[in-house]
Amino acid sequence: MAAVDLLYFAWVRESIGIGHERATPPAEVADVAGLIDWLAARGGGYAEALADKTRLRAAVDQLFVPLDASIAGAREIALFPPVTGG
Amino acid sequence: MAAVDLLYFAWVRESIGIGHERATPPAEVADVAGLIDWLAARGGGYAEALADKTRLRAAVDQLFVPLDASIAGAREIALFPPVTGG
Amino acid sequence: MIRILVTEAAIDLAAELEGLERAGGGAVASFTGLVRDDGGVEELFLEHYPGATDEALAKLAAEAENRWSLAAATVIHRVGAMTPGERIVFVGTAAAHRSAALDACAFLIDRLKTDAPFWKRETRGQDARWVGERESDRHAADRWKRP
Amino acid sequence: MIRILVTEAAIDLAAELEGLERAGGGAVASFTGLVRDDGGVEELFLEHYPGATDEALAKLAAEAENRWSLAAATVIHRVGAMTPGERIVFVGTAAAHRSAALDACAFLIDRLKTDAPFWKRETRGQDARWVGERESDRHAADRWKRP
Repeated sequence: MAAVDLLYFAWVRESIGIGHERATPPAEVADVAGLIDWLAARGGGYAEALADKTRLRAAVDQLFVPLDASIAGAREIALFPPVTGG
Repeated sequence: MAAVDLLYFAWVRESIGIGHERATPPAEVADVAGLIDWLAARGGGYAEALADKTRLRAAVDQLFVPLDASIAGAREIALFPPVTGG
Repeated sequence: MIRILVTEAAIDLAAELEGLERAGGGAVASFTGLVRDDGGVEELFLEHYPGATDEALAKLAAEAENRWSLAAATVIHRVGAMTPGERIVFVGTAAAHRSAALDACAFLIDRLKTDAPFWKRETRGQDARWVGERESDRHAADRWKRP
Repeated sequence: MIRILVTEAAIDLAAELEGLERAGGGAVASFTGLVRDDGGVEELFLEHYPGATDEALAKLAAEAENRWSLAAATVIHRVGAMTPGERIVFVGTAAAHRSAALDACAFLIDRLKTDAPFWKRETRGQDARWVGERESDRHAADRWKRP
């Protein structure tokens, strides 16, 4: 697939060490969960932040989606913990 | 019974023409409904204001009561339309 | 901390809310009722039962404070003559949790409508008329009754 | 009339409420959330998802406006660093009927808690920790789902 903007928030951002990067996932990465596994395989802060998917939420092109949502054609994917505003 | 303070509010007050008076109902007037009938029998604004009991509410010694509440020992009885504050 | 006020003076919203915020609950809810124009109303006159009003409002506030463990509750009702746009009534609550503050606020305004001795008279030109009871207000108040 | 604001500046409660009052509904409800001390919190930091926050709040406000026929809805959320006692969030609604204003206000704050991309980090001394999801918030948001 094409290059995509990846955004990280809260402790996901802190563990990974950056809030934004561009990446080009391999074609076999089809959904958000697959993207998470692909990023976690980088090890280090990625592995630490992304090990437990039950603690993660995602947005594709700024819409909240479940982790089995397709990322085909996505321009921006955000990974973060459950929201705690208000 | 002893003399009692009678208070009237809103259109009950306007029809009767006064907001406060002291009166001594006869012994056979036992409840609020009886008091209303006794006052209505005075005619004029009293009759006009007090003819339809479904439009009236009452308080005895500043507590809202149904019209069949006793007035024995009451010091202050108020007659008024349903409240419309807020 | 309960604050009850029946007054002819304008309601100072900012001051009242800051008082509630200082109570330390973390969650503050408020309701403000304003005089409506409603087909050309020029004046709204609020009559009340002076001896009984404060007590009726204090009783409602105490019930709310108790039922929702409030940090603070404020109920203010204007009396006398007002014009459209003015604040008639203010209810504010402070609590540790938002649902307590919100529910208690709704309870207070719903019950005030049926339990506190106030009467409204609207004046449109030469026509002055007393506002009638609203069935919907009784239903709103009833939903707070507990089994 | 919908007003959405995500800001590092303090929330001016009086100005916001006056704006809602001018919308002409007659009934104005508000909810304010404050930073709580909660066992020695010195700083609360609010992070958000800049591209998505405004839209998430505007979507909720439009849903509320539509569902309750609101005259106005305002949602303001602070971001950045705050200290206990400061206002984090303000939700205000104006409507012709009090139940619409009150219900829409409760809806907005309940749904904001689960649907808007904000994250809280509390600092106590040397210890900074991200606040965890609250199960009760999900239940509160769920009650607004319609069949």
